Amino acid sequence: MVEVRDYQSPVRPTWCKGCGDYGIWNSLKLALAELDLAPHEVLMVSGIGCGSKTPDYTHVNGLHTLHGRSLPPATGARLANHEMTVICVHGDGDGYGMGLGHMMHAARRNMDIVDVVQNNRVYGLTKGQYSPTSPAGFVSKTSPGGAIDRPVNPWSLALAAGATFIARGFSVDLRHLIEILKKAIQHRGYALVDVLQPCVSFNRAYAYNYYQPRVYKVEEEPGYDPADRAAAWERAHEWGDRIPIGILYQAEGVPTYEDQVAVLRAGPLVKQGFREWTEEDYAVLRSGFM
Amino acid sequence: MVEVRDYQSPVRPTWCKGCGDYGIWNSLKLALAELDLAPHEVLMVSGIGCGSKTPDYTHVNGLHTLHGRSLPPATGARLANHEMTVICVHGDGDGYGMGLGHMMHAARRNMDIVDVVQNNRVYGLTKGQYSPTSPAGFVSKTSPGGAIDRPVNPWSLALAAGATFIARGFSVDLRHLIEILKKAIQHRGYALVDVLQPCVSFNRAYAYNYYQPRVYKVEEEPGYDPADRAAAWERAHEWGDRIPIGILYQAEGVPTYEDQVAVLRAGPLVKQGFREWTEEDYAVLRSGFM
Amino acid sequence: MRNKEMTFKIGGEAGQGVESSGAGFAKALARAGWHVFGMQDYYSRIRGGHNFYQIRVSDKPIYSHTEPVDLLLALTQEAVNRHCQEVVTGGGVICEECLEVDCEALDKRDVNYFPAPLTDIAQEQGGAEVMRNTAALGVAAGLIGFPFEVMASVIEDNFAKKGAKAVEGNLRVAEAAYRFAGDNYADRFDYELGRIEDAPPRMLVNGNEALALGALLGGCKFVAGYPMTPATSILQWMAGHGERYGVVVKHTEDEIAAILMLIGAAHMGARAMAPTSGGGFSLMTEGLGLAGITETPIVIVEAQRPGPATGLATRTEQGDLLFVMHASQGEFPRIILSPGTVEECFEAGWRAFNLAEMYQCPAIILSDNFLANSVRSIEMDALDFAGVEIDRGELLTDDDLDQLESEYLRFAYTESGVSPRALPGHPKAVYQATGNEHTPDGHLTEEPEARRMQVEKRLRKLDTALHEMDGPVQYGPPEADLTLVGWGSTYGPLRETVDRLNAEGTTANMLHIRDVWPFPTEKVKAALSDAGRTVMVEGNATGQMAFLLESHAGVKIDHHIRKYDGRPFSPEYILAELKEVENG
Amino acid sequence: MRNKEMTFKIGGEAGQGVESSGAGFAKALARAGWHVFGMQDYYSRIRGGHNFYQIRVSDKPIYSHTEPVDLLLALTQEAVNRHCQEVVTGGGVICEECLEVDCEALDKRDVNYFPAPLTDIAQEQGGAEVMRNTAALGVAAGLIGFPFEVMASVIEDNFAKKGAKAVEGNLRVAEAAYRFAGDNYADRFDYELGRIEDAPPRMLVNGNEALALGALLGGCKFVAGYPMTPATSILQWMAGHGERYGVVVKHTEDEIAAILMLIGAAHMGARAMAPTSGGGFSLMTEGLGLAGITETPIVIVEAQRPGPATGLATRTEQGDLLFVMHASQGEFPRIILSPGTVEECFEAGWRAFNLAEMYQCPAIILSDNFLANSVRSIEMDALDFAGVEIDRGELLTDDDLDQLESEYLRFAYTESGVSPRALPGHPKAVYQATGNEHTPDGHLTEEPEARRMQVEKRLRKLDTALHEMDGPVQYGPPEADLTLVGWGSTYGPLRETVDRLNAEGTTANMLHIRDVWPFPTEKVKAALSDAGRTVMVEGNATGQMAFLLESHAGVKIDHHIRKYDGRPFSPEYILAELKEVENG
Ligand SMILES: Cc1ncc(C[n+]2csc(CCOP(=O)(O)OP(=O)(O)O)c2C)c(N)n1
Ligand SMILES: Cc1ncc(C[n+]2csc(CCOP(=O)(O)OP(=O)(O)O)c2C)c(N)n1
Ligand code: SF4
Ligand code: SF4
Ligand SMILES: [Mg+2]
Ligand SMILES: [Mg+2]
Repeated sequence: MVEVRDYQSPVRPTWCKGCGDYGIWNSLKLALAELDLAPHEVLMVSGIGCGSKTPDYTHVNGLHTLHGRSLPPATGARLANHEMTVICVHGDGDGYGMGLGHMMHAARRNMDIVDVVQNNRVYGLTKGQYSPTSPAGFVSKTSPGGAIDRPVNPWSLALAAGATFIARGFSVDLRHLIEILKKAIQHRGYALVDVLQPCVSFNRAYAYNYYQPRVYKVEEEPGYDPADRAAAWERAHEWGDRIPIGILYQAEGVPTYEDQVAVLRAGPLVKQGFREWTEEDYAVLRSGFM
Repeated sequence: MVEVRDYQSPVRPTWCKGCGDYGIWNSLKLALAELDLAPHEVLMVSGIGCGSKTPDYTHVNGLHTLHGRSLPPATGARLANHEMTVICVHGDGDGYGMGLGHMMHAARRNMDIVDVVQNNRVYGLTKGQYSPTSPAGFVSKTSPGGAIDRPVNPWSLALAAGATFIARGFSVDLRHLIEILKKAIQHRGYALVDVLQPCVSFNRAYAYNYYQPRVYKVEEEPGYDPADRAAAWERAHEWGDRIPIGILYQAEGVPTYEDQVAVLRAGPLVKQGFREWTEEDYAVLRSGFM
Repeated sequence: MRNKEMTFKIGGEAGQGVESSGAGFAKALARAGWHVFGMQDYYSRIRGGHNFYQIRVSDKPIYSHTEPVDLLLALTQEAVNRHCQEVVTGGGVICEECLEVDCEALDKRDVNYFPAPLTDIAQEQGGAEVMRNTAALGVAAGLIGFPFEVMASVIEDNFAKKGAKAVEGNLRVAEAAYRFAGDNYADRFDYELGRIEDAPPRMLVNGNEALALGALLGGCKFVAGYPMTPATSILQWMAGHGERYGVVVKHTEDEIAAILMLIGAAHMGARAMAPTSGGGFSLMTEGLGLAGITETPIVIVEAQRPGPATGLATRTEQGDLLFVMHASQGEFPRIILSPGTVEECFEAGWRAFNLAEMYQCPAIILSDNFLANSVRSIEMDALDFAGVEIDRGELLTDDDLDQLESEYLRFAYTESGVSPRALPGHPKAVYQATGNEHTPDGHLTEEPEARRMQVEKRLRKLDTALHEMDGPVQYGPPEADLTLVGWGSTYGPLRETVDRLNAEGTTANMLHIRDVWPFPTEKVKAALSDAGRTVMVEGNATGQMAFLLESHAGVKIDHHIRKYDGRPFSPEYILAELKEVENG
Repeated sequence: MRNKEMTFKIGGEAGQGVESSGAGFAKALARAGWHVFGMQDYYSRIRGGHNFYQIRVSDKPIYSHTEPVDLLLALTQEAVNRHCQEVVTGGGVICEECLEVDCEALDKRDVNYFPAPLTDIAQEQGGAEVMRNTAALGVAAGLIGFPFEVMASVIEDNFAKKGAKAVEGNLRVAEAAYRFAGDNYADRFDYELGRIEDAPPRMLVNGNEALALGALLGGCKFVAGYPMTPATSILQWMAGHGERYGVVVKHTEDEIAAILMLIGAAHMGARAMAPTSGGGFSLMTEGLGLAGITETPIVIVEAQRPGPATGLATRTEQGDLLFVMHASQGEFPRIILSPGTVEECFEAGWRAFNLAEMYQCPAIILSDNFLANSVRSIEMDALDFAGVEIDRGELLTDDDLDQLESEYLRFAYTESGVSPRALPGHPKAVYQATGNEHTPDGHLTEEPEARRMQVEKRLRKLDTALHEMDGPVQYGPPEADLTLVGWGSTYGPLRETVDRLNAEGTTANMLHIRDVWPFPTEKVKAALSDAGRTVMVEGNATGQMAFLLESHAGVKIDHHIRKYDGRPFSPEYILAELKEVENG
């Protein structure tokens, strides 16, 4: 039995007191433990940002990469070893700004990756610039007159890109987030888990007090069916007095990218070993040049 | 009166005979002439690919940039001179592959740019690799076993990103494409014009014979309302025996990015001239450091 | 005793306002007429960790910090532990009573211990524990007899945007703390730092600010960038001033977009700049080549920090010199300036635009975290606002174009390599610009001769531009036994080192390279031709500038002092290393 | 007369099958026992323009093309216009009757004119105009008495995948054309190129193929890349062979993703490679640094083409040497190999993986369009398949890890700089890899001492790796008056030049640098220590390798021959330039 403490690292988080990243971090560890996944069976890939330091604080295989770039190395890692559970954790600036293209492509490929976006709607680590999810008019160090870029809508983008699992959590509601994460991990294919993550230092307007009265769980809506893509599209646009959390959409049975790579049918690439080349192989190869 | 021949360049296209790029090129020139826009009033920005050579063949201000990168320079150009009509022309590999992130961001900003994507569903200039719009199973030089990436859906992505004008043309139906382009140019905001563009050299399966019987015009569908975003979402997914062309979606009245940049209220940046600095200015600036 | 010089160090956690109180105190000291140098040292995290702000004041102009601390303001146990031993004999340590301080050790070295109820004062007077930093400053000001009203004026200015309550709270805290010091430690501290009565007003400016100012006055119209330490504050300063002064500032989706937006804007005619650091510059690599071949004048500020990759995000290094020199495929001219002082940053800010437009190529200003973020007090006219010149090079006016008789050739072959440039928008100058090789009219070509001609035309601009490149700046006696060679942010520590060496009897001078590319070979050679023993001091592990000196000017440096631990050079460090050099 | 050597040139438009027929004919010639060198020259467009394919055959091994043409197969007027003057006395021109040919001029130089109804033959026999190229080949084969059955065998193989109809059509066309030549021009042409009876079978391989083969046999498991001329065919060859041999090949969304996928895959333990050209490499710049600091072994193939930016997409240059050497912020070790021949490409293909894994850093293979795309016939054992070695360096096995007693330290300080590496997946080796500076266990640190130690540890790997770097390859007499120095794809033309010079009486040799970084300074110095007059021949405008030689080995080259018009060096060009050098 794996336990949460197996994920405990000697390094303590450096996040601000009250930062939503703590909740996400704890939820991740709990979700993994509850699924009985051991630290060495999981690769956590992150970008750069406050939340992207999560692997450093977790006893887990960690790969802390570049700003905006966690999905491609996660993809490479999955293709090299698809027995490894691969989870990306990165911020909204990282994932929906610089990394948005990669997200669209990972989603359409249906890479079997859990993509956790710590969505504090601001750049935390660089101390308070507006992010792709900052609301219009958001005043920040790079938008002193209020942001005029309309924010991205991660849910609708993921849906349009063909993501097969789309969810949103709230970093305060741990149990709910844990259940989402567990389902995301169990889901076969690209799973976006957008998490409302209060940043107490640079985005006080959109923190606990803002979200707490607004969030509601889609699964508690009568008749909500996460398999219904049209309904998901509509719900994806709900953002105001009511903000949906939960599993917006899940398509079962879409093959993952890894499933379809012929070479991987023989098992994880790194376990296949080097080929024992035969004279016959050589002859075949040579014949291609004669 | 501007005439098409005003757009004639001494350089002749190097495209294959029968390439769909000719139709797009001619439509662009006709649309511009019919709108009475002179060559010096238009900047055509392209990426890299067969179709991205369009500016070279057109007597127009041309900026032929890098693969996947036409939208950012177009954005810079608009911000520096928003009196200039700015049109991007680039391929599907360029626009929906490498450049997809930029497209999502240009769309959400509602930059007043016409974005023409020559969608031949293959890489032409590099001689036949599968592209982001190649259908699943597409056999190409980089997908000899058939592509396993699910194709992007440009229409739904544009819609999700918040594009305010989304259309599709067919390079063979010049008149129809010209009208779309004219409306796209007149539209205030980001306008995606995806164009079905047969590549006779590397994608014979998806060429004239494939599209001709399938395309139909949305504007001819009874009751189709391009202002209806939900209907557009549904229609965006139609791709099979029937392939819609025309203006899928248009939202009026969303302010452009340029409209909202305070500095630009004084006119195009390049026409504002250098500030005549006064002693008072100096004093104000200095006081910020004391 | 009235002191002529003193160093304060404020140490604490991120989130305790170490930087803001340090900067505020520096400003107060400057307002009181002192020459000030302030530097920050902080971790790449928002809360916790251990940051400090160090302020050196003097009655004479200073260019650098120095290591010994006269008064330590320790807000945390960590600050006590790390910095107590840096305090000089006769100096003092201010901290909360509850912190553990090895008083015996302090006593042994005659360091004064000034415990103070900072938290209590903050809570009682200001109503918030975070004002502890203000309390510490108040105690410090009290100890040295600093005029309280000057400190109050800074508190008023700095907290104004947080509202009247913040101003009042901090003022009350400062005052109570000031009084506490007077009440408890009167005459216990041998330092006095009053107001210098006859001092002229001065500005307190860091490298980023000076650079942004220079760019603004130099006609910068467009800034596109993505936040990246230590360049972020340029983007932010411009964002804060853009609306007033007519600069469009765009926070982009990434640095690729930033450089390409510059190219679009500059192509249309706007002076365009992007601030970034090494990681962002990496992403700009491909775009840089596009600017090169399309001959588009753009300015990139590369404020270095230690790499590779994310490295040490909030620290300093000079490790990107050869990278920016060679970035992007193929061969094309670029200009590289590496200012070493606030004044040079200002000048580089506008000069880079002139050079970029005169030679129609990218210009890169290579700075670093230490230069970017350290503040120095300068005279009001040290940044010569009125002296800023705008030279757009061979830019055709509408009149020129109206009168054009033959076809306009954007990439005409010329002797200088510079082809007269027209901005898009004129009916007679409708042309193509392309990242592919092209004929003089801008159309694509693959013909060998046309290719050769364009390559040579472009590279000729380097020869032409060479005349604009300044040789090394010299400081110290013209003839000296020892010549210290440096570039960029090492200017300050080196200058201080030279002064000390000469004061101690070693004749030493320094040569500082500030124009890097095209490399002013002859000027460098001449400057170094009759140097005595040479020591190169640079902030990297492989000696990148030393390599340039040797490979481009044939100058072999005798000794090297290098640093790559993320921290800036101090005069003491250099002096100690020089001793090492001497001893073996 | 039975010839010992001959050059064919097939010229026409893109879309006319110039490249495919050229390659096919080259293959036929090789099958007939001839040594073959084939090169292509084409425009960055799919149809039209003017392309050619040039094949040189000899009864002795050859390494390069040469300029004079013996038999021109001109499919278009443009081909006639451009190339007729290249044909030597006694040579011939095959073309459609309707093309305008200056017969008088040909006559004057005793060049034979062989008009032929190519289109008619193609249409009548094959039913399609596009088979005109096959007709031209048929005529050529007929003229030189080439054994038809060899040609037929190639047609059968090459068109097999297009179906039986295509095979038959082309066979009929070739045969009719062959007959036409016999019927009309028997004994009119003085060249005869039959079968070399006792010749062993040979392979016809280009640089990209050899490199891909080397990588495949060297255990490459993962290829991620984005098509970019001239590296595309590596990606495509791997895609075509991946399924059979167990290589996962991913065509990515861009080159940023490509290098980052490599890092992910290599981190997990797969040997991973990305082929690209300068533009793609530019986009990989940031990722390269991540591989550097995380010490992830990846292999990048940078097949150069002329820049800046898109430059000349389908042509050749050696302009990216200093770029790849210095790409990315900060300082970290990388390996750079620059193979010069097909054999060296093969070796580099597997050796790069060993070096990358032994030194846990990125390895870059620097090739170029000329090397990548030119085919050369080689003996069956020239690529030593069985000699491929796999050395994964200090890679811990599961057993090693099982027995581990203390905490696993991925980035342990070691004397060699290499820290034993564990792959993720073992319970005892759960560790962090990060692009931030880190402690030996992989956790983030900002402490100066830890930073310094890691920088030095990483850089020490360069010293360790230096032993693996080969010195220049020498060819020609050991002692010579003239030493030609080159690197990369200039090997062939230089070797041919050396042979000719020696044949003409000048004693000349060559030194070819193939291991570039870490620069084998001592070996280079030694090799050049007693060279006579030295001439550096390289394909760029600024002399990048000459700069390395001088700056890193103190070797000052006497003369320089440079080329940057997108075309490769030919022996004739080098000889002519050498004359120039001599004359002034
Ligand atoms: C290429 C590059 N550009 C810029 C940066 C600087 N940078 C580091 S984190 C960050 C933004 C962080 O915001 P987000 O991704 O939302 O994460 P958060 O800190 O809010 O968790 C930026 C701009 C970088 N590391 N790399
Ligand atoms: C950074 C970079 N990578 C790769 C290339 C090579 N390249 C040129 S065009 C092209 C693809 C063209 O496909 P598409 O964009 O669909 O345009 P098309 O040719 O089909 O019109 C590629 C991969 C490049 N120019 N730059
Ligand atoms: S700055 Fe914001 S996101 Fe970063 S640690 Fe603090 S609260 Fe969290
Ligand atoms: S390859 Fe295709 S896209 Fe390119 S010019 Fe030919 S037909 Fe057009
Ligand atoms: Mg964020
Ligand atoms: Mg395409």
